[in-house]
Amino acid sequence: MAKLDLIDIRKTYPKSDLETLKGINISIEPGEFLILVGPSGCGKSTLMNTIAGLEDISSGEIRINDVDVSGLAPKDRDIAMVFQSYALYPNMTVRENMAFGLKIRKTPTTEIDAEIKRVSELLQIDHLLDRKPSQLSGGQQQRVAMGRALARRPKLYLFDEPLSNLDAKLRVEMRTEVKKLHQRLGTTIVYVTHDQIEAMTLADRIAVMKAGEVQQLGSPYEIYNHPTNMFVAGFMGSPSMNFVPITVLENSDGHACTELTGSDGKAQLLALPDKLKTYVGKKLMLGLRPEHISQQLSHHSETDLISAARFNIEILEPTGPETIAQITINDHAVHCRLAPDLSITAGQDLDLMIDVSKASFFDPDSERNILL
Amino acid sequence: MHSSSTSQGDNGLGRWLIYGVLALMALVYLLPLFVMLVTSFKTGTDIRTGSLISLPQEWVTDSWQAAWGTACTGVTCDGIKGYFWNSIKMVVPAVLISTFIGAFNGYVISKWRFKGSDLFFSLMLFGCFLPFQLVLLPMAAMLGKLGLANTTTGLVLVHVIYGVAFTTLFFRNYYINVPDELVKAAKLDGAGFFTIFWAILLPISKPIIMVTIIWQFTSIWNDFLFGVVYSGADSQPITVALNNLVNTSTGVKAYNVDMAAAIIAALPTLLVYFVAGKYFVRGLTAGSVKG
Amino acid sequence: MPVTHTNTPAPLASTTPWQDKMQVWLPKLILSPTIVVTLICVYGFVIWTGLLSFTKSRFLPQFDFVGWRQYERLLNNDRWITACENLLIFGGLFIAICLLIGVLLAIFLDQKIQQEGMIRTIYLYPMALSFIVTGTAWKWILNPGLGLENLVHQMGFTDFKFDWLVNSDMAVYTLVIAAVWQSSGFVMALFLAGLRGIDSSIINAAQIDGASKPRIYWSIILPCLRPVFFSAIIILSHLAIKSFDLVTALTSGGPGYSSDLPALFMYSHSFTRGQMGLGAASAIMMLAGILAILVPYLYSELRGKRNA
Amino acid sequence: MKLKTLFLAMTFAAGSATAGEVEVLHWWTSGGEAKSVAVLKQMMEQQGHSWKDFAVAGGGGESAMTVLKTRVVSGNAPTAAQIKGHDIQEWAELDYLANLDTVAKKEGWEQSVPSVVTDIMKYDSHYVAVPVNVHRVNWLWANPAAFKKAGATIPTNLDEFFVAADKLKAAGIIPLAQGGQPWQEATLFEAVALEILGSADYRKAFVDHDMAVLKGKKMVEALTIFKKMKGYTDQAASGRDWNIATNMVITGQAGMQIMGDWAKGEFIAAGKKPGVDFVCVPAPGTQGQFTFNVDSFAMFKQKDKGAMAAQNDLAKTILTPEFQEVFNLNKGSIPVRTDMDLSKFDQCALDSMDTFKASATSGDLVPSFAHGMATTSAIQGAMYDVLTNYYNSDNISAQDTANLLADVVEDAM
Repeated sequence: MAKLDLIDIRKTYPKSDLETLKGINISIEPGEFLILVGPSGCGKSTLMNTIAGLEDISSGEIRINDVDVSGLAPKDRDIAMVFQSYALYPNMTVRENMAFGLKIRKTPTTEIDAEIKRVSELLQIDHLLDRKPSQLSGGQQQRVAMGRALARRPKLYLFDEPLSNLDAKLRVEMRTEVKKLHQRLGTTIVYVTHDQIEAMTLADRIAVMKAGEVQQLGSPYEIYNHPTNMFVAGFMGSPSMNFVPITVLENSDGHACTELTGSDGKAQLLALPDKLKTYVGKKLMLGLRPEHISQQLSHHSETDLISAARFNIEILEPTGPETIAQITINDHAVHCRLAPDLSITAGQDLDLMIDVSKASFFDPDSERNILL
Repeated sequence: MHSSSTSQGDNGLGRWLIYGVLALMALVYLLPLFVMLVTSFKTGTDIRTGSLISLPQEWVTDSWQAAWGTACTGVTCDGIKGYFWNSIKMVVPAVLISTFIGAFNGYVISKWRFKGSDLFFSLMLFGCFLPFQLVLLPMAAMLGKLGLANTTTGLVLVHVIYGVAFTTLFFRNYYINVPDELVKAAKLDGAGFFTIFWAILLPISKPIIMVTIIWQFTSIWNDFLFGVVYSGADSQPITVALNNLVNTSTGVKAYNVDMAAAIIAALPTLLVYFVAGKYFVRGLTAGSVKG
Repeated sequence: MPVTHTNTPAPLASTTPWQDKMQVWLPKLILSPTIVVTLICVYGFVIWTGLLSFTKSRFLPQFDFVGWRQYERLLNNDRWITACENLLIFGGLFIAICLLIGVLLAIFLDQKIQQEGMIRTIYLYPMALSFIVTGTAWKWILNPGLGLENLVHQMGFTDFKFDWLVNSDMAVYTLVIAAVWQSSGFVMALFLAGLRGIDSSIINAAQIDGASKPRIYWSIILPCLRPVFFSAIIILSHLAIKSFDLVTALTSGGPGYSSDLPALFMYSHSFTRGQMGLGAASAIMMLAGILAILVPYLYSELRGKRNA
Repeated sequence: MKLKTLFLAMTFAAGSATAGEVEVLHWWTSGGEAKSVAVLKQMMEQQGHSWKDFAVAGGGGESAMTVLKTRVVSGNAPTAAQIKGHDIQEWAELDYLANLDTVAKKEGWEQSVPSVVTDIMKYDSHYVAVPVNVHRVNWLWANPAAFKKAGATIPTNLDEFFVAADKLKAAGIIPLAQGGQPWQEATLFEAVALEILGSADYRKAFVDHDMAVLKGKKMVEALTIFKKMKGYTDQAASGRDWNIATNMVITGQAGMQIMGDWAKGEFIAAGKKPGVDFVCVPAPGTQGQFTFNVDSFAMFKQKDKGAMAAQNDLAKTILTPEFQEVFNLNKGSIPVRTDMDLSKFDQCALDSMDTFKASATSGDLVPSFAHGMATTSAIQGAMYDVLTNYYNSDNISAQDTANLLADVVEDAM
């Protein structure tokens, strides 16, 4: 278990004008599970490689337990990594794969055997020890890859999209395994993924990256409910957050409100938090998650910030546990999440409830969340 | 629907056609070897009177014995047996060393790229196209300076130098298809430059090692130019002896001895192809063809 | 509860900075002998030959410079012109026919043929023979008095004529025959390997689309084999340009010098004719030719791949 | 290897100062020739020297020359190498050859070897090479049985040649056996040119390179006849070795061959008797003329004392009457010594020797350009190219060829 501090990490590839990493600052507590997410090319894998020592950094410091390791070779950092492709040594058996790192570190044979026993039992791969990687299924290979990392008991584990080569069902299973493993072992883990469900379910904290910068670092709850900008808001969640351009108005009571126009052209008033009164007359971007627009719920009394409105349901996409419906607000397609047992067909009008209390508001120019 | 109808066609006429063409081509490929073989078992008169592909009137092995042990290749008439051993002494180290260096080079160029390594690789590729006649004299001067002129060591050195371009190409193309993650994982496991090579890459290189060895063995064994120029009087390779034998003839040209000698000279390479030929295609499949 | 580690593995013996530096320098160190040797024994020797081509060297190298004189002589030399034309004919036909035969045989062999291993070996074995052997055998087979022509005559077709070997206009084609025989099996192996590497679902998809077998091969599989074509062309042109042993053994450039090739021209002028300067000039012209043809091809192929 | 040589030299230096190793580069690998070299080897070994054989066959020594050049460049020249004619001068000029004056003086070469030959062996009036034999190139070999069958007589001039050739052809015999290699074609042309041009103009054309003669009328005539002769050869000649062609005459498949006296060895080896089974006459119209081709060994400078001693012994041995006799009997040529007992030699050799001596004074003794006696290898090669192209191609005229011949000779000078 170790503490990892990334201090102003910068990385520029030779022959390139662009900085791939533009000053990353993250502190990871011992035992913490940190997930790096972001679209491809955002620099998350590069950051991972720099932590491992597989790539040099241009400036900054990587500190493990307050020791600067940025000049050290990968082997001296005491880090293990699980790769997307698993990178199992094809010529070695499962046992040899797991023992390789220990052997290089001249661990006594008896200790190696004990360690392999421990890890393989932990991961339930003890019956596979004498097989070659090519004789294993994808899920088994994945376990072996994790076993290889665990066997060395490094200070820090790096997971580079370890589940993305598995099929959907196996991925969910393994996700749970990883979570259980982390809870049992309490290891420090940095985990790269582009799957936001993995990020939400596994992470203690999530770092959302874009173009070489951390957009937001926080707990899954913070990231989901209080995104700092439109990018983070849009990246996390599926279907993603709806963005509706609005103009802030003041109603007769002196409260902030706005008008929503449906596909029929009729405008309906929507109450806004009073914090927005300073924005009266200005244009904003209203961020509403699909679950914040739903059918009329009996147990939800209409409070100040939960308004009812009637919209034409254009498309219905039942997923089983819920039904995603598409409506139009202010000329923008908006998804909302409805109960699956609602009897309704596409083209009908429906009274919906909009929960503005959980909405986010963004400056349309800077795209920043104005309420944070 | 369509697929079933085409595959039915395959099983009928088309299939016969394919087998026919394949068999015909096999005959064409075999014809010269067949001619050489039957000729080597014929007597001199049989060759003059019989036809090219007719079987010997009587099978005689005289010419084989002559080629192996008594034919003249200079002032000595001991056949080509002594040269056979000379060739082996030269080929084995040359093949092993050039393969070994090629493997290391390919490993560096594909997995430890550094500034200029790609450029160097392109420069090296050009070396594959160098006409070897061009290097004869400067190379001779260099070997002379090194004190290796007309020694087996010198000859091995020359073969290694001009073989490494090919072996490097083969290994580089093979290793480039090995995922980089393997190397990364090994680095994190604490393996260094050599450990990664010995423990991870070399054990999975069998197919390409076979391809390289076959290629190098064939081209070095069959080489005449370097062999005649850089060998010493007592270390001439078999191709030189074969050349002397084939160009040596008084009166009636002893075609049967020539053919027997040619087959003897080709035996090791033929053996390599027959025994290891399947690895050749397999090795090519394993990646070396992916430019 | 986190499991507490009772037995921490032995820490890695801490490496000194010297060893770390070695890790950085090792790859370069490993490659450096090859780099040095390549620079000297390929590029150094080419430059040396280049210098030599501007001298009046005759018997052995002498460095009395005469400018472009040797190149002028070369361009006025009928034999050189013939040799270059022959290389175009020989190289072009050799590469084209080898590719054609190689592709066809590979496709045929890829149809789940019984005895594939044996047939493959038969196609491959000529590659194992030296050009001296090939030349000796084919010289005999192609000889009108002894070989094929004689054979057909004996079979009763006395009008049959196959005298390419001794016909000035056709001798260069006999080189093509022998060279194709020797190398096409290897090309077949390359393509067979390429075919084995293609995902069979592509073929299935095309069949479902209703494409006929020849069409599938022509418009789907062959384009997939582009890298194999690349390798094959590189290897074949290397063989064609360096063809020396074969010509020496089969025709010695004859009749006359009608089947001469640049490599043979260069060799005989440098070593037996006492025209070392001229030989060097021809070597440089050969290299220039190789560069002019290969570099654009290499460049376009490799660049195309990088973009893909 | 160097160490070994050094070691050998040291051991021998203690015992006898004269023992050493000779490494001899040659291309005499075929039967009679190889036997002759074996005799030399034996004689050297009797004197306590060791013989290291470096035989490289092929193309009239082309490969051997390549080997020699690379070995010299690498500073590892053989003790002796089979070099002849003009090339001796080239090597000597580059200062690679050893001075043999001491041996020559001691052995009295000046008295026993005619000056035509010794001139070739000397550079700057010092001996650098040792002659082995003298070949007469302008011979016509004929099979009398074939002539009898065709009712033809053996020709003495070109007109008779074509008459006889027509008769042979009519009788279904290939009139002229020819090998299809540039040097063989040049050998044929040389014989024709010698007759048409005469000795003086031959010399002007091929030794002094007189442009007027090279593109003159006579040359065109010689070329025309040369091409006409092709009509009397068989079609499959291309690439054929000379001894295969000789064999065609031996078996009666062909009637005649124009070739140097080394062809005799083939007849003898086949058990044929001169004057009975085959006849040797001068090439048509060249009676009294003698195109010579002298084989020789050039001696390369040696650092090692033992090797130098062995080298001198080798030079001495080559010119001993014993070796001269054995060697020339095998090879078909005549000894270079004019003071020898020729009782063991056949009529062809005796004729040859007589003509040799006579022509030396009459001015009819000319060097063979086809065999590197007359000019540099550069000019010789250039002439080969023109001649072989003319001979094998149907679309170039004799006049153009003569002009071209002059051009390439001038270019290669």
